[in-house]
Amino acid sequence: MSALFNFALAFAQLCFILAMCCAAARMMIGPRAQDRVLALDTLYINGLLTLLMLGMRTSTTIYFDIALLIALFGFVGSIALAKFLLRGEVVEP
Amino acid sequence: MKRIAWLLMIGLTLMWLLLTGSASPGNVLLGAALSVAMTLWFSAVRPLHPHLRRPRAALRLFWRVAADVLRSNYAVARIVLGLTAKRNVHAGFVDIPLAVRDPHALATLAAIVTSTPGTVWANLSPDNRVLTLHVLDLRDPQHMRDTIKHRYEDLLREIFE
Amino acid sequence: MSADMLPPWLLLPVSLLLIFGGLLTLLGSLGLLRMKTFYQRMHPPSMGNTMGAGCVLIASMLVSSGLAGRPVVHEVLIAVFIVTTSPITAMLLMGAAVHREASQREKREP
Amino acid sequence: MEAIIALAIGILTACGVWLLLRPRTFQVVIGLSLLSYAVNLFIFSTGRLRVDQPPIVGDAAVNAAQLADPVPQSLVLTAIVIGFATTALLLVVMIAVRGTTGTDHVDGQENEP
Amino acid sequence: MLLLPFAGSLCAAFLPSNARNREAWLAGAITLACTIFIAFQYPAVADGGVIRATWQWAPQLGLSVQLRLDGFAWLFALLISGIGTLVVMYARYYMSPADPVPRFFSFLLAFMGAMLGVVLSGNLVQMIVFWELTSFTSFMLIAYWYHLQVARRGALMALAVTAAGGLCLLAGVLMIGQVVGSYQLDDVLAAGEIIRAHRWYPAILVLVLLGAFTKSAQTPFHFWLPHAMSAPTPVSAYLHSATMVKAGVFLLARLWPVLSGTDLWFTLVCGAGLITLLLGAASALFQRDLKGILAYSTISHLGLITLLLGMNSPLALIAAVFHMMNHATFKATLFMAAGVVDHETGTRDLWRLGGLARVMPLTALLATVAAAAMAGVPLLNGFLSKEMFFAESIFAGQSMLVRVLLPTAATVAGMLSVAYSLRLVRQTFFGPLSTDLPRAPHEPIRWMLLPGALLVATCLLVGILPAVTIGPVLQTAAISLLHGQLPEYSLKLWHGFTLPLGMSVVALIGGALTYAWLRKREARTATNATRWRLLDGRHLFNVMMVAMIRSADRAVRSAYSRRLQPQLLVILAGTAALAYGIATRTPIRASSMPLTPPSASFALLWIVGAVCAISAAILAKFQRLAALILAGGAGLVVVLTFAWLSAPDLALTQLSVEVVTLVLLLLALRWMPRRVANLAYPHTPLTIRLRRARDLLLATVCGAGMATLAWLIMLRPSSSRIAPFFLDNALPLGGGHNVVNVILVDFRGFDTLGEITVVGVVAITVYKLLRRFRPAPESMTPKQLRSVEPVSTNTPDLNAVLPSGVMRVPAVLGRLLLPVAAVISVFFLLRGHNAPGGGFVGGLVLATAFIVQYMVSGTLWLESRMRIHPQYWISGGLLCAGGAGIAAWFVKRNFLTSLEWDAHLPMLGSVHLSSTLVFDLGVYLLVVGATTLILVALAHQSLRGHLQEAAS
Amino acid sequence: MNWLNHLPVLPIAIPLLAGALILLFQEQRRAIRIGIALVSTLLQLALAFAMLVLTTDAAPHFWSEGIGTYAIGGWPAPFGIVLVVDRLSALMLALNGVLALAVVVHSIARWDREGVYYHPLLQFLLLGLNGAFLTGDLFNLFVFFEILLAASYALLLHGGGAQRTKAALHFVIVNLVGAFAFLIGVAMLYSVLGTLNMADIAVRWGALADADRTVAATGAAILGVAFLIKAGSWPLNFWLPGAYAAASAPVAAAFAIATKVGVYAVLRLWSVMQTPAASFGEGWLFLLALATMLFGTLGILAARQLSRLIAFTVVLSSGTLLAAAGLGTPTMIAPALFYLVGSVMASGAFFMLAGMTERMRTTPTATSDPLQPWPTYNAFSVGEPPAPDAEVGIAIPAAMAFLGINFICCVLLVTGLPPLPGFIAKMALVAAAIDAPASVGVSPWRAWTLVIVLLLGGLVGLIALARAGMRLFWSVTDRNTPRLRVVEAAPLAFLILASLALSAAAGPAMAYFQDTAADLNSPDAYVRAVLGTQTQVNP
Repeated sequence: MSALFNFALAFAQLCFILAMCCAAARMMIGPRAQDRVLALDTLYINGLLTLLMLGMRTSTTIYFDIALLIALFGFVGSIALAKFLLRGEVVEP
Repeated sequence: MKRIAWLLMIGLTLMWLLLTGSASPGNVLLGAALSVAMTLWFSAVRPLHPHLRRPRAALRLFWRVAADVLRSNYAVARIVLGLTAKRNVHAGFVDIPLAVRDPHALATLAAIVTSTPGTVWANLSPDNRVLTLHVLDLRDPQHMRDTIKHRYEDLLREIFE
Repeated sequence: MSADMLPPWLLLPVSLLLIFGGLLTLLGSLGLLRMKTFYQRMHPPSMGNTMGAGCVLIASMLVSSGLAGRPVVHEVLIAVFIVTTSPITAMLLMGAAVHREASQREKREP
Repeated sequence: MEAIIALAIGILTACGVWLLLRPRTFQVVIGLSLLSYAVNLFIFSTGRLRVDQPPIVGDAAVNAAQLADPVPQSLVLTAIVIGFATTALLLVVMIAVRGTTGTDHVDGQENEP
Repeated sequence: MLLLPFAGSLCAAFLPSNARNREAWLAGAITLACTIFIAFQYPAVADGGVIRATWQWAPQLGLSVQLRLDGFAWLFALLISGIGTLVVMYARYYMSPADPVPRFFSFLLAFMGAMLGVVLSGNLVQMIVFWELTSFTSFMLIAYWYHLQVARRGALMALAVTAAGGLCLLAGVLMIGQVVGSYQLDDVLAAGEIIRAHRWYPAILVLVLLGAFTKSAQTPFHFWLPHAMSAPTPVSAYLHSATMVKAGVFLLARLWPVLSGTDLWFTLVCGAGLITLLLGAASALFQRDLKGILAYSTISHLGLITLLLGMNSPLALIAAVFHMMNHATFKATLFMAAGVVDHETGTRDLWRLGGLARVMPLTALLATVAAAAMAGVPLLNGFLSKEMFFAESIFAGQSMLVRVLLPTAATVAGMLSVAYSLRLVRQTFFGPLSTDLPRAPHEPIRWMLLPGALLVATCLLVGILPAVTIGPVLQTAAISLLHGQLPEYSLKLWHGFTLPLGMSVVALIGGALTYAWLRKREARTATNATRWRLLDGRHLFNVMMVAMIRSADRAVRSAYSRRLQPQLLVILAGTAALAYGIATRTPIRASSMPLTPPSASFALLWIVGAVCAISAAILAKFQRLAALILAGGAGLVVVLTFAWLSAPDLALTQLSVEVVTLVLLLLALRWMPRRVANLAYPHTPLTIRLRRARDLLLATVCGAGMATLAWLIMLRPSSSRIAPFFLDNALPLGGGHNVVNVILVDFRGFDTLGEITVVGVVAITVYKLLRRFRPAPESMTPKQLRSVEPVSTNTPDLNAVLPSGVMRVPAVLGRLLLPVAAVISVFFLLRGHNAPGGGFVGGLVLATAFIVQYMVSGTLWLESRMRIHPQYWISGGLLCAGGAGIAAWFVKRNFLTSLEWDAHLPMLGSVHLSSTLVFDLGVYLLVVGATTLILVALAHQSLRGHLQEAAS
Repeated sequence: MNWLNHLPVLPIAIPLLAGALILLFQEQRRAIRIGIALVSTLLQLALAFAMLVLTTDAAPHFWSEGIGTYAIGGWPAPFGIVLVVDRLSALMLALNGVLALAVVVHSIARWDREGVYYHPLLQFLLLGLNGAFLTGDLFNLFVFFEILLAASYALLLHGGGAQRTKAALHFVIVNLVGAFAFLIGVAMLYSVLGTLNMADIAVRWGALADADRTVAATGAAILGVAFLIKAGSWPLNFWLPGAYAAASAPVAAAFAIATKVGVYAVLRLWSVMQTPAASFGEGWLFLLALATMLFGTLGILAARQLSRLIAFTVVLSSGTLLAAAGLGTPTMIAPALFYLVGSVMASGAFFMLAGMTERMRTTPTATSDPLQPWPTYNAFSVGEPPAPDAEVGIAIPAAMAFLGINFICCVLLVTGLPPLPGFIAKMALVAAAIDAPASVGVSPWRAWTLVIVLLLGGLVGLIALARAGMRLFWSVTDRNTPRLRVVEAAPLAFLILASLALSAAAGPAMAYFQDTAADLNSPDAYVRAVLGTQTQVNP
């Protein structure tokens, strides 16, 4: 059973990383800025999940905090970019 | 005189307890103190507070949304995998007249819409009367409107207004 | 102790959840890669955001609860945060997309 | 693992150096941040690589040899922070130069061929 | 005694510039005092005695200040101070009221002091010190009338030449010091043989001679002297008669016992002297300028002295000394007379002057006598020394050639000197009275003539009764120079009909004839003069100067670039080459160490990273935003790597830094010019392609190098010596589970203190810089704002609870984030010691939350409701962290020692407090403050743009 | 408590706290800010001299062999960070203190009102310098380098203007690259030596296997590059003339010692590595140094603007020092140190002088135009500094005479003409170089080239400076006598007098320097003092 668990861990991790690859590819080809922003957002979420995988593998909670931080602030970059695209400046008067 | 945001305080204290993962009295006290301090400190920049009328309705809404999320995930997965090749998928915008006004209700609606794959919040008219969604698989707009209005909006108004 | 000496009745659902979540997330990103227009691309990743993340979080919750021997639910926070923050991104992105499409269009035929 | 990290360092360095030699300030900034990634990884790698053994000691006495070397980690932390600060400074100087000279060339004037 | 002149010069410098009399009296008093003082030292030195006064200076360097007064020095000192007195007296009346006298007298005194220092110093290095001082002060004196360009040129020339000589001399002296082992004059004088035997002797000799020749204007270094004539006449009278130019020959005479006596010496010194003698005399003959004649005659006389010194015979030495004195006396007189003429008539042009004897007889008389002395007319001192010179020239040489050459040359020189003396006197004072003079000449006041008169009197005295007047003095000098063994010589007017007498007669007559013959072709002398001018080095010098500067400029431009890219190229390439060169000196064997098993996922992860990095590098030029996003992706991959390789703290920190940096870059990007694909070059020219290829090559090399280094390092087992200590003691001694954090706040907390200082400094720098920031006009409002969508370019209303438009709903969610993030940041801060986190991460979290608020609700709205005072946060953070360090002092612990308190609170259990927590709190505060300051200062720029728009 | 125990850390703690305190006060409250800055600087000077005395074995029971150590946080030597005060450190500290006092006082006249946060930044600069001189830990040295760099970026930008900004951009970028080199070098050293403490490095360096030694040597070389960039050695110093010429007068004066930090680091490293061949000596350092000297000389000759010229003299002095170090003979070190002290004070004074003579031009240099206050003021509640007023304060009499005399002194100092210490130093250098082939067995041609370049540099410098001086003081074009206030004139005189005092006290000074050189040549005492101190590890 633990074999299944380990397989599941490895598999999920691989999935997430592959997902990151897709996102990176999208990020590279674009074609437009908003695509890249979206890809970055996705990249962050996948990174979060990868971290959770690591955490489960080592059965420690230390990676939880990193995941938490990504969940909390992974979007900041995205919205900053989006706002830049939308308004031309990140912070308006 | 602005009301104190009890909801926020409680939420923060809960969060603190979850984070630290211990419920010792000292910890509780510390968490509560922190929450109060932060709430008061930032009360100026959060001028309006939500107030839940019907918590039970909120619970109902939650289950409803969960179900929809499951369903739409399945649908979108099919689309991505191209299992719907026989039927051509056409995405499109749909305008939905809104009755709900409370900003938090709107925010919740936004969260719901966003977290159900297949629908994205595109635009809200400046007078918050018309909501524009982008739907991945738009079969008939009217059905979409009804879903939003009856499945979510009524409950939201029930909860927040 | 490490995670794989948890009782099987716990490990089985965990594994299934993991595999399922992994697949969903991968699908989502694939969709991001395969869809034609930007608006279509907006949708698939949210699968990862919701179900994928949800599954993995539940799994992780189970594991850590099993390890700790008591319910550990702080992964809920992550879910809450994701749900709270992703709308902002989505709205702004859509807004930006609409706006830029418009400006590009008017640039194309003034 | 070691090989991957080494390659990663190499690639990051190469990209950073290439951008560093470009004439536009923004390119230089991006290059410097890539280069700082490379350098951080390099410092980190001098502590050798350990998987899943973070230097967090439990109450029980641990075999120190198994845990990752904490010293490079603390060095990298300091390096990250300082790098962050200097990048911020560089950015601001960059836009100041852009504002005063009207160009984003690193020399403050276009002296291309 | 030596200090007196310097002190005088100092207080002279600060007298008001119109106080001529006071200045003059001061200077006169000082100089006179010196003279008398020196004069009274005579008995002590009369019979070879030496007065020494020594202070230790830097014994390790063999430096000591020693005043050493022997006969020769005494003689010179007397000369210097005596003539100094006269010159001061003369200058008092010469200088016009307009001139700023203080500078003049102060430098004059300083110069005199330096000169005295040269002659009195008993330590060669000390002598050089004063030597250079004379160069410098004379520079100031010559350039006294600095509004004249001529004066500046001449001064610079003099300075350059003499200073160069001085440096050569320095090198020579230092070599002597190496050879002898001491710089003390006595020791050096004692060590003559050693030096002459040493293999460095030629080098030493050449260097010393260079020094001496430049100073006393020997060919080919003579050219500076005539151009120094643009100085006020008293200066010329002083510098070129008694002092400055004599320093060189003084040095030669000083070191005569040490260096002389070899063929090399003979050839060099005699050669130089001979050439100078003839050349100077000849060109003196063709000068139009009164002072020009004197200058060249000085040169030629100096050549004569050098020539005498060059003949390796004691008698010649004595003759040289004798002639030094004589020359000093009559040349000073002549200069003064010239000065008088210049002063009274306003011109020094020989062709315009004439017949002044009628209007100023006394001056004429003095000048005539002095000139006669210069020409070597009997009954005058010049005659005696010249006789001795002739005599020596006969007996000096060994080889036949020299035997013939020297006397004839001497005679010719004599003739020439007679000729130009005649010319000088005749054309100035006799003949028809010239009419077209700028000023109506008349006899100057007596006081102006008195100095000259005194000197002429000395000439006569010495000339008529040498034995009684000059004899003993000369003897003293000679004794001190030759260490006693004195050759018998006689100072008599009449030696009987000897060859020297004949030579003088020939010289006299020949000179007269030459002059007469010259008169006839006066007209054509101009052309001749031009021919002579070729030998004058001024032109040469200027050309050299210009060429030097030009070439320097070119060299610098080639060895240096104001542009950045070459610099970076050099640095990187140099580093790479250096590392390669050293690393490949000995092959590094890859030691076999168990490697970490690779993982496919990790490889894939880094494929992502590589893709991001490379495409960022490619896109960074035209698609900045894309490059930014891609770099962010690479950053995320780095974060994951850290996490993967068990460095959670790094991952956390890197992550939060990533986010903040991204926002920063965006804020800055708004001010950058839009870049569109390059229009200037439809196809990139070859040069650029080559440059790109070069850069690519370098980049690849650097990357490969870094990769190899990392690989090699990771292949060898870890040899860390301090890590185990940290791992073992973090919990027992540091009181924390998270070793990294314990290192950061406790073991190596000092680093962290410094690091946060850097952050704070940078933050206030950013603010300081942006205060003066003026954005480029075209980027004042971004194009999106100018475009279709109605957005709030005008200031938003501050009472609205929610922003209007797109930001309405996001604002609701975003504001919810602030308190949450605040609590989380405190969480990170508090638990940092035991698990990943810490003050830095916490601070960044809070700062990010702040900036999110700025994003969702706008600057004005936010700041109208909530004030953040970042600089107080910064300062508070520093004080907090520093205070946590200092607190340890009060319990007698070292700086930054961690202190713990365990408090037991009722019903709360024990509370564990530690000073490291306070320290971390400081970090937290500072990071919050600094980051917010940076971000907000940037964010305010756009606000500023709006304000300026509103203003305009 | 016994403050003497904490002596080594005070030069770091004081400016830190002072800077932080000054930040608390508004710009308008100049009196307090200046007061704090002055007090802190004076304290640092006093402490530095106290240490100078202590390092001469004045209190052997207190500091054995005149080397004081201080374990930060009470952690023993190889593990924690240790501050070490040996003769070299104390010397540099004292020099820094003297210069700093002059700079602070000088800038009170007008410069500190050209922009905000002048005094705190200056304090932080001092903090960085003191720390760099004191620390005995390689990575800690990096941190202090960064502090002083960050502060110097800020100060370089002080006063604003396009010129400064452009110079600052290059300055920042180049130094960032230098910082990376530093980090890489440190990391490599750590990877094979497993320690960061310099004394420990000195110990373990000998016990390295060949392969490891190669890695370490490479690391050391890369580290050396970082130091050389800081020290302004050709060809790594293209940024230097621009930056120093652009900086405002007191800042440039303060920078005069900043380059010497690089030299200090090179010396320190050379001392602890103890095998010059491994890290520096193998010729390239000497050749680079010669190139630097030549470059500086040519630059002096070619420079058209006084401040630029002085910047090149800084290059020249750095080159001279490096050459002295690179010749690899202990006998050169003491004169080099003498030269260092002299040249730092000289260039400091010279920069100030240049700043004052700037104002002789009828058109004063445009410093910066006042901007309209913008919201950040009230947002951050930072007061607008009062506009610089040129006419307050007591003007000194005979300004021109004063400037002239000081100019002469500076020229004498820089070009190494008597009687100022420049001459003694140069003479000592030349003597040592002449002596070197015989005594230490350096290849003669090296020694002689050094001699020639030294003398040549002096001569050329003299000529160029004389020309500059003529252009400056004697060009009869329109020129107005500047009103010099005592506060800005006094520091200049102070520096000049200090250097005069140095040359007067050449004997004892030289003795001290020779001891310093001996210490550097055999770091045993250093190692013993650092690793021997078993400070109690607090429970």
